[in-house]
Amino acid sequence: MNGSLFVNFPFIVVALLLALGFYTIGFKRNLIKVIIGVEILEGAVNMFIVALGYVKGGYAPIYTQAPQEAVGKMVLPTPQALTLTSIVIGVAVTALMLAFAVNIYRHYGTLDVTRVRRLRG
Amino acid sequence: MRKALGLFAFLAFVLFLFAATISLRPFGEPPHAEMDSYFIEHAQEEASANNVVTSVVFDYRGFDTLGEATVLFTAVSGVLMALRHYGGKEK
Amino acid sequence: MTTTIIKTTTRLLAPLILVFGSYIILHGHLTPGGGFQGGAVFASGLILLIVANVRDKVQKLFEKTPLTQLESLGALGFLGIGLLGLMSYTFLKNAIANSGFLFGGTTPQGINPGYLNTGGTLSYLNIFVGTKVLAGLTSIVLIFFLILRRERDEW
Amino acid sequence: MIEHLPALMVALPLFGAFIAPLFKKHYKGVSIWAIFITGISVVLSLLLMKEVVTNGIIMYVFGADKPTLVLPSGYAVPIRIMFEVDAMGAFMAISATLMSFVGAIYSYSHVKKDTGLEKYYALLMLLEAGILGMVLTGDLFNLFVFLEIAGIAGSALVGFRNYRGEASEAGIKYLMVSSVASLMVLFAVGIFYGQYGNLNLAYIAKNVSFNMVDMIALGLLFASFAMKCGAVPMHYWVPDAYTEVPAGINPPLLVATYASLYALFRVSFTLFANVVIDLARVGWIMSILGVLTMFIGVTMALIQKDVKRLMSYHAISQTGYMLLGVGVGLTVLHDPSKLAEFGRDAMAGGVFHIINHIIYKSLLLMTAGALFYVTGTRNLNEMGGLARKMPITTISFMVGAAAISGLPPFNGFASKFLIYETSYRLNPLLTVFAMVTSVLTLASFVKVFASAFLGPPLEKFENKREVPKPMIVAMLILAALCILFGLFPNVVLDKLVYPAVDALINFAQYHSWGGLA
Repeated sequence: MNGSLFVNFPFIVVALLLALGFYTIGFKRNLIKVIIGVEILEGAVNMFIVALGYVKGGYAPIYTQAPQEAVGKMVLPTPQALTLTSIVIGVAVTALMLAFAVNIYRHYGTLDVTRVRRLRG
Repeated sequence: MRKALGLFAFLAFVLFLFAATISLRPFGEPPHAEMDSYFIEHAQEEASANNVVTSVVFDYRGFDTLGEATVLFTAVSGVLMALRHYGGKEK
Repeated sequence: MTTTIIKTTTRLLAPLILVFGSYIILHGHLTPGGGFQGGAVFASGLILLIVANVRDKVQKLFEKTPLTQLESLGALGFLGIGLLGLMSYTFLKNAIANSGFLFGGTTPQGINPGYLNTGGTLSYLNIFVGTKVLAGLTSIVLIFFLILRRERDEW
Repeated sequence: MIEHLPALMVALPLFGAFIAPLFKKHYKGVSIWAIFITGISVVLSLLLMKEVVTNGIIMYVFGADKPTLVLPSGYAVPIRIMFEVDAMGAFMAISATLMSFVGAIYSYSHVKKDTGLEKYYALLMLLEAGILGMVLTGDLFNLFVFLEIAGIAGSALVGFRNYRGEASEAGIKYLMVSSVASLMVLFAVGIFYGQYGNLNLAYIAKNVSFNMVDMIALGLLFASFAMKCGAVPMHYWVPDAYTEVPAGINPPLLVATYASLYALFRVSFTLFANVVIDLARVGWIMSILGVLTMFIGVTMALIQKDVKRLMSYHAISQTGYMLLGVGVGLTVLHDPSKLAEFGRDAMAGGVFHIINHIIYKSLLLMTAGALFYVTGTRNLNEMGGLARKMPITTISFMVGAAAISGLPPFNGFASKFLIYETSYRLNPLLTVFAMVTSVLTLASFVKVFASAFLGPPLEKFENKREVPKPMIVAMLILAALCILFGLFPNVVLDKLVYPAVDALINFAQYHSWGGLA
């Protein structure tokens, strides 16, 4: 317990978003909504990582025409790079999931996950 | 029964995550920034770029970016394959 | 989705978006953005062209566009730049920085106005990744568009 | 050039995959291209193993001046992404390249009549590249990226038969599981980054303090990798994915599953091995998970009618043996006398079982694919009397079935025997469960053999013939490996398995980047 609730507000938001994402994946019946749930999870994790890079009163880590006081007070660049990677991966996953959803609708005529169940047992 | 089980797992997970976030280090005060300060100090000289984030993305962690480009390539191949035309096959 | 208002707006807006995307790709090592972001912006311009037109016209517009080849070209270019470093260093070494080659200029230390002729392999990688991303995203949207429009006629 | 081997291992399949879509409709050309590329990577992986065994851990730092420049001058923290190849990673790399090669040969005829093959082979090579990246990397975020590559490529291939609704259903299920698991891995990576400001596996392992947050990260990593390697209770995606994927992709997909198992071992041994107290508990959890996995898998398999689905449930059950073997080793990792007594052998059994299982389960799934290719059905009740029509498939099936049931002199016996012997020393009850599972496995395969191959020849299969040559070649390669590994287990154990086990045990070596820092 080395940080109080209000200081850690961004992390609390991350936890809420994660919970929301898991709820959506677990309890929604429409396949598109389930995919949106995965996206929410994606956003939560991205936000968590980018929040880790923040330094109090920091500036963007870019030297082009930066204000003079920015030198030595830049936020950490690695989390931003990681988030960029993770966002692109998220786009890729979503595109493939939607393609599968289109195929499922073509074959089953429904997107209700409780009725998309030919594989069981 | 299934719903109850799911709800239980869900609640456990939420508690788990709250613990993770509350006992994490305070926001805005990274305790160890050796790697990042190296990037900020050396990006202009080693990678010859004003934008430190780009230098991290393409130089220091360039291999991740190759992987990332590959992921996009994979997804495009996958989407094109999943939505290819299937004439004459059983539905 | 193909009213006159949308068509006219697209005609005015799409070239601007494409130019802006190219700017972000080329200045990736100086200003916020880079290959991925610029490629996404560029692709959104092309996607605007796709969704604002009827199916036949889109098919004619993109029939000759070598999207697959562009995508492979971008990916292979990235790999090639990586292999360039193998000559005397390691895979993906920034071998062009400070070498005097194209994009091989020296960056002054500290705050500066930003010079385009710097960045070494970074600038090349930005361009290749930009090519790859614009081709990839456009072909994803294109295939969804074509499939769904076709099936709507069939249903 | 030899010092660039780790980078080339990943660059070669990527190169092959990026070229593949340019073949367009020349399906024959692209299949030969894929066989060519995967064949070269088999050679590269064998070279890599040789290098690792002679010179110890190989480091490869991407973008540095020299491949071995782990730390920049005057700095105590690693900056760049690096590959850290120890014998365990090289061992997994050999399985990945070998199985991709066999899969590419098999696919040459198996998917000949389908369309979209340039994408199919591109994805096959991407899957291979993803697995290779996962098992060679020494960077946590890099691990996540390659996990996603393998997951996306695998799920796209599961949905390859897009004229079947079931394929898309299995594909989205697999993609959902793998993306959620990868996101949780990423969350754990973020936790480590927030704590230690670095992403290097060895650096974090050296500095990990095991406070509450680290414990949560360990839990997340453990759960997500267990989910991705198909351990009970997150096993439900395995049968669907394995059943719907074309049989030529089954071998690399199996290796992709076990690459997650490798990551699980990596996390338990390398990342958290410094912690003395809780490691035994992790080992016990792993062993019990293993026993549950094997038992539930085999009971589900007994009631299946679909031949590929039956074999997929056996794949779950066999994963349990690996978890059991390595889990037993993990419980005694910090007790040198017990480790020498049975811990090392238990882990050798578990690790040996990985490659054995990959070989014989690929063989079995390929024979199932051959049955499907010839008869057009996977339902056991509709088959019968095929032994005379398909002699080579029948022999391959018999070899695979004997191996999976642990009958001597096939390879399954060698590794299972090691596991029985050593788990008995920890707790006899574990051994009893493992043996009962083995007997049930045998019963289940006798049933398959009787209903598919024996019996009177059916009229509807009158004109059926043996499968084409490339499929036969692929099956015979694996059958020969089954027999060879069973006849000379000591050679394989000494050359491949014990180096890999020792690499896991000597985690201090890994922590110091092979003695470079």
